[in-house]
Amino acid sequence: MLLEKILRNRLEQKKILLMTHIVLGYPSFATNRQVIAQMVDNGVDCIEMQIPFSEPMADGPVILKANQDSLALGTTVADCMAFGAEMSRLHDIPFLFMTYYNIIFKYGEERFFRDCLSAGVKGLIIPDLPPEMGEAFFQLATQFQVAPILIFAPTSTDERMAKLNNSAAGFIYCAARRGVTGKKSEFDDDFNAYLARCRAATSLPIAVGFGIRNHNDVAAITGKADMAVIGSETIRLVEEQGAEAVGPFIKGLR
Amino acid sequence: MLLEKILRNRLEQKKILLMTHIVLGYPSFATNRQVIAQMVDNGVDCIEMQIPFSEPMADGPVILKANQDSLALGTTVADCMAFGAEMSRLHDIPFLFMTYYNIIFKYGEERFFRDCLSAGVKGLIIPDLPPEMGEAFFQLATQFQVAPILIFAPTSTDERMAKLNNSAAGFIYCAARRGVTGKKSEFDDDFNAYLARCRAATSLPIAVGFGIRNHNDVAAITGKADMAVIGSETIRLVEEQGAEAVGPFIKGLR
Amino acid sequence: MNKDGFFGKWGGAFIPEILHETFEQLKSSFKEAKEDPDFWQQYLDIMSTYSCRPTPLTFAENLTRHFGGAKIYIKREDLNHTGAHKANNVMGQGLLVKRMGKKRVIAETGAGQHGVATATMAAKFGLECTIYMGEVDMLRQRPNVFWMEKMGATVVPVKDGSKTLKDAINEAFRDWVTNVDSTHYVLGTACGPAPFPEMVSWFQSIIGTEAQQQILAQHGKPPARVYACVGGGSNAMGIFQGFLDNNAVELVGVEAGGKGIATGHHAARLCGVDASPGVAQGYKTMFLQNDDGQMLETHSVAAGLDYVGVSPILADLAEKKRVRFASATDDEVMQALDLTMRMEGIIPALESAHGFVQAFKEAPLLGPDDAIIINQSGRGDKDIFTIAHAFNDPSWKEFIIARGKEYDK
Amino acid sequence: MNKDGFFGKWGGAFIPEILHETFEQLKSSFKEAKEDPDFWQQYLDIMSTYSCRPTPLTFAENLTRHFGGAKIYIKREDLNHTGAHKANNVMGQGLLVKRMGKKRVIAETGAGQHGVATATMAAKFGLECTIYMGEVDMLRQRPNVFWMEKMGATVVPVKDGSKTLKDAINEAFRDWVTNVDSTHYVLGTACGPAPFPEMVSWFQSIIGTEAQQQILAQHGKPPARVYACVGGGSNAMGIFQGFLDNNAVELVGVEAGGKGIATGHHAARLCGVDASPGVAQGYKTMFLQNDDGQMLETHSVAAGLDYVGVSPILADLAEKKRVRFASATDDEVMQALDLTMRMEGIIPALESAHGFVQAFKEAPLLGPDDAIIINQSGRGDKDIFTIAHAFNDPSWKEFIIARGKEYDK
Ligand SMILES: Cc1ncc(COP(=O)(O)O)c(C=O)c1O
Ligand SMILES: Cc1ncc(COP(=O)(O)O)c(C=O)c1O
Repeated sequence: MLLEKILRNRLEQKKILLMTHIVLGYPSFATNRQVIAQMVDNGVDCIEMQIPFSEPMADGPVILKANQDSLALGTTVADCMAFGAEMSRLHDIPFLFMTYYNIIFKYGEERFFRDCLSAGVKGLIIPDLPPEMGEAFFQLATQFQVAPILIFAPTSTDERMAKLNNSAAGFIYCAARRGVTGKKSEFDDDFNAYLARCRAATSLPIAVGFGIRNHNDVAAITGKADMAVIGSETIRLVEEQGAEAVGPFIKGLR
Repeated sequence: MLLEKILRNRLEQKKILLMTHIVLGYPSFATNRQVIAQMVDNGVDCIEMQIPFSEPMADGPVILKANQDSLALGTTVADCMAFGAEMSRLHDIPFLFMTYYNIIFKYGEERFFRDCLSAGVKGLIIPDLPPEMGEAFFQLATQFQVAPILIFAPTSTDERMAKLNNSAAGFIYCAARRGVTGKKSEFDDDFNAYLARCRAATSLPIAVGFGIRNHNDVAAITGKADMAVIGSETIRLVEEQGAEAVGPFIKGLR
Repeated sequence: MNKDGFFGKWGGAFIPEILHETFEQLKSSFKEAKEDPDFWQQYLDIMSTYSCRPTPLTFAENLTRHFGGAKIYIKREDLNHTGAHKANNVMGQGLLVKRMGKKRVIAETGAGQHGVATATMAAKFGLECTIYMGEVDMLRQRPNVFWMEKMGATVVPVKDGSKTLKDAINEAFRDWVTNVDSTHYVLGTACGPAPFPEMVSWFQSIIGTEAQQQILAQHGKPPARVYACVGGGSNAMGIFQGFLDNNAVELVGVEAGGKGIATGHHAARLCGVDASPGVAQGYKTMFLQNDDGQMLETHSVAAGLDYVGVSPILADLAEKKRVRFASATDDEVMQALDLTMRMEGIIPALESAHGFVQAFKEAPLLGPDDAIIINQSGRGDKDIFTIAHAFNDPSWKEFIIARGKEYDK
Repeated sequence: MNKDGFFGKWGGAFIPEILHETFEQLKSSFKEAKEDPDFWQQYLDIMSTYSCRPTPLTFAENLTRHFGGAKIYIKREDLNHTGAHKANNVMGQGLLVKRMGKKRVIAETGAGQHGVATATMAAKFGLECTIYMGEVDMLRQRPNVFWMEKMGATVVPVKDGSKTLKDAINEAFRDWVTNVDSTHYVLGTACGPAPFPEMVSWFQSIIGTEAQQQILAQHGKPPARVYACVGGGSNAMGIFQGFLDNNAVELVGVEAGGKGIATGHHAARLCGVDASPGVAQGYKTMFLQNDDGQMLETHSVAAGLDYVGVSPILADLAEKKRVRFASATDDEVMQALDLTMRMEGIIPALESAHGFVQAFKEAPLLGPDDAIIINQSGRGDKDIFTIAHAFNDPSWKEFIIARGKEYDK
């Protein structure tokens, strides 16, 4: 089933979906397995798995360090692809890859899409690949039915959102604010106005990410967005309290 | 009696005269007294007493250091003047002051000459005062009968020597070589030719200085020059062996 | 450049969505400025009153005699205010920032040279300024940090990755996506997302325009070859542009050979075999990366050449064989530097000395009717800590030890 | 100057006889050169191709706004090759040395700036080179020693007297009287025996000639006042000569006030009350000396101003009231430096900053129709060890301590 369809089905049961984020190979694939199990068991609806890259330019300090540590431990793209396949087999929620374009470019775009398809990975989030730069990429995405998830930003104009929407599939990832991952956001009037613009620009489900850390944050966007994205916060949690802390944390979010 | 006359008288008794050099106040006026006594007792014919100056630009390391140490001990020009008077009274040889022009300029040229006259100092050696720069000085020298001793250098042309001779009195100081005080000189054919030029340029007695250190050096110029000048060597001697070593050293020179 | 910012298959603008609008503004401001002859005149004015353009073209008579071949000319970007060609780029971008009405600038710096230049421009133009610098580079180039701070800039040490230039660039981008409304990122070389490669090259073309006129005036005809070191590629692009349209002039870019290409400790992207096409830091070029696309550590005695990527315009010109690429090892660089100081009384920056190495290898092969130009992108006296260290100068070490002890009391 | 080298009652040539002939040769070579228009053209050519003359005149817009009075212009001698106006003098003397056929040059240096310039000139002209430098100054300016050595010069530490500039001058004279046939003494400032004051001033007049034309072009009329720091007086003489014949232009020389004129720790010869007429180092001028004529120790944060004497030409102009003299304390200098860096992105040498201090005091008293020019004789980044030290910069100290420990292993 296509990513958008899966999410829409889930949305029939829930007021808001939850998407979480992990960095593959950090602190280890074993821990990734535990954390993902806890997430799935506690109702997470979608997981983005970041394939680490040496230059994660859109990421803040927590994820940056996780990328570097994972690479230092020897994580390869092949490892990540195999792990993605394993998780998709094991768990009945959609898995996405999040990474930077160079990973895919070096792997070979077509090969990457083919392998994603056979791994059962449902979508890709590539923060440094705007539609203008990825003609072949977006064609392959359609061809292999792996959703290219695009990002709306508060700085995006209505025209720009419309244009992005034309290339996007699965859902739209609305960045809650300027900046990199891992810092707090305010869900104020400005934010609401922005979110309304997002909603108007697309008929895809919309996810909100950047700075969502707790029950209150999730509550603040419930009813306005379709999915809340928890990014750096679970990495911090695993670092400080271990994988077991993830389950209760996720449970408490909604 | 005028300096030239005194020297000529002495030359009637000796094949070559000896002039020695001391730095006033170094290592102390007391030592100066002892050293001068030894010098006079052992037949020195003329003594140049250097009034220390902070910038002794024509002096080499030994005399330079002696200048600085003397000043550091607090030697003043007034001390030197008084000491000059004392020595002239005490010893029956001509005493000269050697110093740099600033000392005289600051003291007041006329006052300096007057004080030299009354101190019985017979001449002045001022290495940084060529005749062109000292019109008043050379007039005062004539007026006060204190001989302005000028220096010939190996680089001086015949014309220049003639010109210097016009302003000089007492004797001509022929620098044996280029450079500053305190280094060895060669008394070779070049030197002899130079000395012949000096002799031709003046009817004043001629002294040779710079690098005369021992009996052999003195012997080398005997018959060619009228006076040998021992400069840095006695300072070195006093430093290394004390004032008492000066007498025997002087005795051995001729 | 095509409309998407590509040169052949290189370049582009691979940027996070948050920067899209700011790039639109930048592209249109740049386009307007480029079409406005007053803008270039304003640029020339400030470069000739605040820096000392035109910088001279010096005939290196002694080196020419020494090598006994082509006449060697040196384009003296070292005489710019702040001591390198970097001044050209920052002053140009500063004028553009004024036009765009932004109040704050940020920059990355490797050698410190671009950081000093940017801090200087910010002081002159009254802009707030933050400079990102890899921690390793900060240690290599401490005096530059001091001057940046004195010029009122905040210098932020970057402790991620290899702690050098590429990491400083990432960190600057992170700042930019956060403060996109108020801030312009003064990229220091002809790299990064479009329009930076073209824009930086445009400002730097002032070097080539001058050099082209100067060599005609002094030598009577164009040079046979032009040499420039290549870090990001801005000084090379700057001087090459004066001669690009004359195919009789051979253009030679010299990359950091580090400890030798074979050792893997180098920064040779366009010569050598370790680089491959990739996309990072917002643009597509030849990167030193592994098979997975992870960037490698690079090495050079010259911090300013110690970078994984290279100008997409140069990648294109390399592919089209319009520019030939060579590399110079650290050791060769120290020798060329030594010779140039002794024979000409000129101190090239370690970066610039790479160009000298290759020129010295080739000068004897040309005739006395030929001229070659070496672009001296900067002066080496800013590099005292690196150069004295690389020469292993004992009295320098003694001096530092003594000073250190004095401070440690 | 009269035939004996006097300006009013100042100057002359109080030299040992051994140097007489060499001064005759120097005087006649200088006279010939001065009368030969080709010589000046040759000088202009080398200064515009080897250094970057004309150096710019920079309008200091921010400082002007800050002080709210006269328009402040800065003459940028810091952009010369080797970083100061000293280059003008040495290149000129270098051409003269070539003319005289001598093969070796010697020089004294205080700040190190003149030593670096001379070593540079010697490398360029293929001359043997020895530099005398006070041991105290060598410690203050170690990087300059390194560069001189790298340029092939021998640097001799002078351990006599106060171990600073004046002692280095004495020592250079000692070398000269020893090696008079082969050697030219490249005196670094407008002091010493005639013809040096006139000759050095002549070469430096290039500054004033340019500045005079530039201010007319940029401001439309001559400046109200011109400021220059005064060590030996060469940069001041250089710029003043562009305006000497226009009595409407007030000329202001700024000496080192050190810890304050009242403390006695300074180098104020033409303002202040501690100096008196004297004769030393071959010329007559106002010296800082005691009643016996012994030279005093001087003090300045700027090694290049830390000197007992001063140009006899300036002594004469002071007496004739054509040039007004003021002093700036070390503290004031650090403040002016700080302000100039932050507001204009320009780093004056500590020496030059003295001129800035006085200009800053007076600028508010003039109107916006008036222009003033400050001669920025050199750049401060050569002074990192002195400046960072004087600012008491903690991270600089940490850096030096760490580096020292590394070397001490
Ligand atoms: C003096 C100098 N030359 C060259 C470079 C390399 O940069 P680019 O290749 O952009 O000219 C640098 C970079 O810092 C530099 O400081
Ligand atoms: C930058 C600079 N300015 C000024 C001076 C002082 O010399 P002068 O008074 O001869 O210009 C020096 C001397 O070293 C110097 O280095």
